[in-house]
Amino acid sequence: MESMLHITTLHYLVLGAALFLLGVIGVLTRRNVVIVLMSIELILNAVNLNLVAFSRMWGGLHGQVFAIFVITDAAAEAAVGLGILIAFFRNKETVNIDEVNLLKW
Amino acid sequence: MAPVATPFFFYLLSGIMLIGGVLVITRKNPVHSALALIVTLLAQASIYLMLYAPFVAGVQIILYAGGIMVLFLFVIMLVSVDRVQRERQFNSQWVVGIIAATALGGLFMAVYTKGKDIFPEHALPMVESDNTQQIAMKLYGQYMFAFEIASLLLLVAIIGAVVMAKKRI
Amino acid sequence: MTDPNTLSHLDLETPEKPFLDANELVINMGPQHPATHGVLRVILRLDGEKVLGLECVIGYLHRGVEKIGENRTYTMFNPYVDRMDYVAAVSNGLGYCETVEKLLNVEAPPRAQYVRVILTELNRIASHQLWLGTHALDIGAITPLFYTFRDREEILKIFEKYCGARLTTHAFRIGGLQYETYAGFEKEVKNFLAFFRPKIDEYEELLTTNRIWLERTKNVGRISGEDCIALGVTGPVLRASGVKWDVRKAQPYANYKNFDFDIPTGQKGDTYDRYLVRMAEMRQSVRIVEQAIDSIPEGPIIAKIPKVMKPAVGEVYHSIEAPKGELGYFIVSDGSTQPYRVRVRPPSFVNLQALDLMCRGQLVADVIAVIGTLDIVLGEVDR
Amino acid sequence: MFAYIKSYLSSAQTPGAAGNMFWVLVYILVIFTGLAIAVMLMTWLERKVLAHMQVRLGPMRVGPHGLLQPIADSLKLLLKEDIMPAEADAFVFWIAPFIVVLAAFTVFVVIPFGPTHAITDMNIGILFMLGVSSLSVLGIVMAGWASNSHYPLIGALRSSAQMVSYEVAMGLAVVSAILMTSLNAEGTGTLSMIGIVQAQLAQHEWFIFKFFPLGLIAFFIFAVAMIAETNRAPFDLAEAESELTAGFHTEYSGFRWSLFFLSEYTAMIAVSSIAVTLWLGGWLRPFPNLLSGPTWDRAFSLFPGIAFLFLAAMCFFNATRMPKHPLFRIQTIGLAVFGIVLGLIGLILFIPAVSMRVQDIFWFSAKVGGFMYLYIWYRGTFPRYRFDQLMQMGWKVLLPLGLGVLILTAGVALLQQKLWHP
Repeated sequence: MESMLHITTLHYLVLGAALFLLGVIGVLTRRNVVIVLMSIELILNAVNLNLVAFSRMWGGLHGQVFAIFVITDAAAEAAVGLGILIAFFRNKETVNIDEVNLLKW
Repeated sequence: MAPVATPFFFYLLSGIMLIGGVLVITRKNPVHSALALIVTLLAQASIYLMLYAPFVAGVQIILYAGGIMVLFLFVIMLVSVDRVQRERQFNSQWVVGIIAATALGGLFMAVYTKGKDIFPEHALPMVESDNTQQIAMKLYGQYMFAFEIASLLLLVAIIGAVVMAKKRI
Repeated sequence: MTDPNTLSHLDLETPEKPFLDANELVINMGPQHPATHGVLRVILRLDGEKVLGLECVIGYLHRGVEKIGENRTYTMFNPYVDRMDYVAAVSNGLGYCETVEKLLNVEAPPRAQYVRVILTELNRIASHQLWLGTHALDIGAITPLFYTFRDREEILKIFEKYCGARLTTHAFRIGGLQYETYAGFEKEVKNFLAFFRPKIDEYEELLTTNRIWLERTKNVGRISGEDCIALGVTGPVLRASGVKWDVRKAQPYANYKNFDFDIPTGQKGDTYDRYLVRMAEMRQSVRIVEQAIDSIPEGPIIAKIPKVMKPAVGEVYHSIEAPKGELGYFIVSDGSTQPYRVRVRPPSFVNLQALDLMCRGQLVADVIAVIGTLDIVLGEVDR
Repeated sequence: MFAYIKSYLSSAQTPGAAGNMFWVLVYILVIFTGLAIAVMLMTWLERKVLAHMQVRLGPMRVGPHGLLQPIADSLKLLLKEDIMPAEADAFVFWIAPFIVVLAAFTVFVVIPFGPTHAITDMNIGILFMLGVSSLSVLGIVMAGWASNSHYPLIGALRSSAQMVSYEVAMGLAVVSAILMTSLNAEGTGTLSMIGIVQAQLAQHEWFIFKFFPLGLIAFFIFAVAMIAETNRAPFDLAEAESELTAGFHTEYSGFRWSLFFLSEYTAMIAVSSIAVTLWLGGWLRPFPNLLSGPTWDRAFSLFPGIAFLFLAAMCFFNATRMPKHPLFRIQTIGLAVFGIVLGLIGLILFIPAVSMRVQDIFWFSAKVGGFMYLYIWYRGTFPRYRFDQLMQMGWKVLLPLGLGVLILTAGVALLQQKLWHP
């Protein structure tokens, strides 16, 4: 009980891990590309949470700076991903990711 | 001012985040997923505030909730969702996916139970007030190169997105 | 997908593969919509905000005016024509009366002609004022509407004093006028002219050099003179495209040949040019009324016409320059008291055909601007 | 308990920063009630001012000069049937107006009406404001999508694109103002709203006049972007009534529609407050440095009282001009009573202890009120921009201009530090 009430870095890490797992499950199981992309955002956020928690733990700001870089990366990823999605939708009239199989050998 | 009732808010916010995360990956309708994701992101911004990272929290709200999620919603509206909603929601390898994720979860559990002693009990003190200045100093000093690379990445992403999404260039 | 730029200028067919492209959005604008000036229904096919094509669905205000004409005597049909273009009822009446006079081979006495010209030109001003207010309102400038309606009121007051009605005036009778002008008519019209001349400048101050107005109207809804002629578009729309055609000059009716006025024209045929042309037309109308009001001759106001009109067998077409374009009446007489066939050539109906051509490749907001600039009245389109 | 309540009164901090939760609640209550009243007043003022610009009278029936019209309007809206389209996504349709309202109201947590008159002072104040106000676009997009109808969808697409694009230019303008806060001995700027105003006081200059014309241009960029952010004329494409009937809230009615309405006006007040805080010296009275000293302080603290007395005089004047018909007797008396109330408030404001404490709020509100008047004025005079022109203006004019101003401001600030104050 004591460990439950005293929030340590580990708590944040467990939360991050849980979020990460949710993201992974989403990426691996869903068909809808939009939701897959959102799951990737979940994963990135889990990473961010860890980075910020570590930054708090060590009292430095490197983790926060990296979190900002990750957010930048997420923005780029979302832009390109959604661009691809639109191009894909225009060609195949679907947003299901398992129908993207033209390159599958 | 020191945070009050930290455990209560931590469990509240993490509960919101996890419920939001579950909703993101289970909803049929992408708009509902996006709504759940927004809730998750906002809760996470609050957790950043609890971790003395106000600047990251602000960036999280502006960029994620105000920018990226709007982009998501925008695209969801452009691609019609009616048909997709009536179809199968999970792909054929969902069993494998769940197993892989469970394995990963087991790995995390193992790591955290084994290595939880290396984390110090008490976080180091941090000055809240000049967080923004310090981040700026880091960003434009030590991480200047990475910052430039990130801006280049964004430029490439802009061009890429335009090339992808435009019908005729 | 059909590229709007490669369409030949009269390729007005709906492109093939109508609603299959997933990026197309079909929007039904109207018949209940704030900017369609009545009950016009426009089916828009959009790519995002760009208009790929549109189709007008008309007939929501159809009252069978032409068919009614076949079942009424010549005199009885006169009030019905006012209900077509209810914004310019006097012009409609003038066109009908002159057509029947042509059929009967009579001519209205000079005094009647002068009063007719004065009232018609005042009505042209009123119609353009209403157009300006609603057009500006569509583009988002909400203030000019109230200015134009304030000033239009003065014209309507003159109408009301003259014939007792403000909108559907039934001002003229076959052969001349029913009523003598009221005492002080000249003075009131002169007062109005003095009052109104600075008002045109006021409207222009609000809009002509307004940056946003320029951006919203320049190069929007362009149509060339050839296309106008091919589609039969007349009136200010035609003149703004650079064709100097005005029935008042080309085939003078009433006594317009006695008056000195210019035909304002534009060059580019865009919405801004049409705006300028209509503003200039208001000034020209003021000029005509000024000349006419000073020289109303004395004399009878109605020609000698039989009580029961039985025109000789035959047919006649007569057209006048209504505020919206060439308004023509084609009447076939079988020698009885009722016309055998009445056909109206309403300018709004013909001008509306150009909507598709003018809107292709433009944006949704431009459709609103173009509908406004065509100055259609649905009562006249549907009759 | 009483001591706890009383302990704050002498503090020189905002209640949030002092950690006094009782006063935080009081402030929240006061600010949000004040906002509701301000929005009601604004609707009345907008209709009246617009009417007088358009040669008509505006509301005249409900109360003297239509003063009670907003109450009648809101009553009507609350009693109206709440219609939801059959094919609408019920949950999203339900929650969208609340998101918009929340976003609009939450912003007021950090807006400083005076050095201590704010709910709290955050060290990321301006970032928080921009972030939270950008959330309202989510509500708009959801409202448009959930209505399951074409016009709202187009309206939502338009407004989301518009708000996201103008946020960029807005952010650049804000950054150039924040740069100016760092022109002190330590070279440390601040993102705190109170800190920004205090920097203007310390630098003896409103930021709008700083590095003339750089501050003015940044202010101009912000002033344009904020109209686009709040979807007001001439950038009201999202709700262009002549094109999209009513844009994203076409399908909304009754109470939910009134939430959109409320949030629109609240957002207008919020962005005007940002502009006032960043460039126009926030709560500072005019010439705090040039005309300083206790005499001038005293003189300027008379202004709130004079303003209220002027309003009272207007009421009395109009009460005498009311028609003498018995039907208008109640209205005349009502107007006179209203004038008496205003006059009493004015007289109270002449008490030095009171006026010294509230004159910050008065100056802040007066500046925001100026912006509100501008909003109405724009609506009365400008036609509406087209969507592509709007985007062009945002990306091709305001964005480069903002970047240029930012770089120039930074350059001038550096030069100033290196050359003039080495």
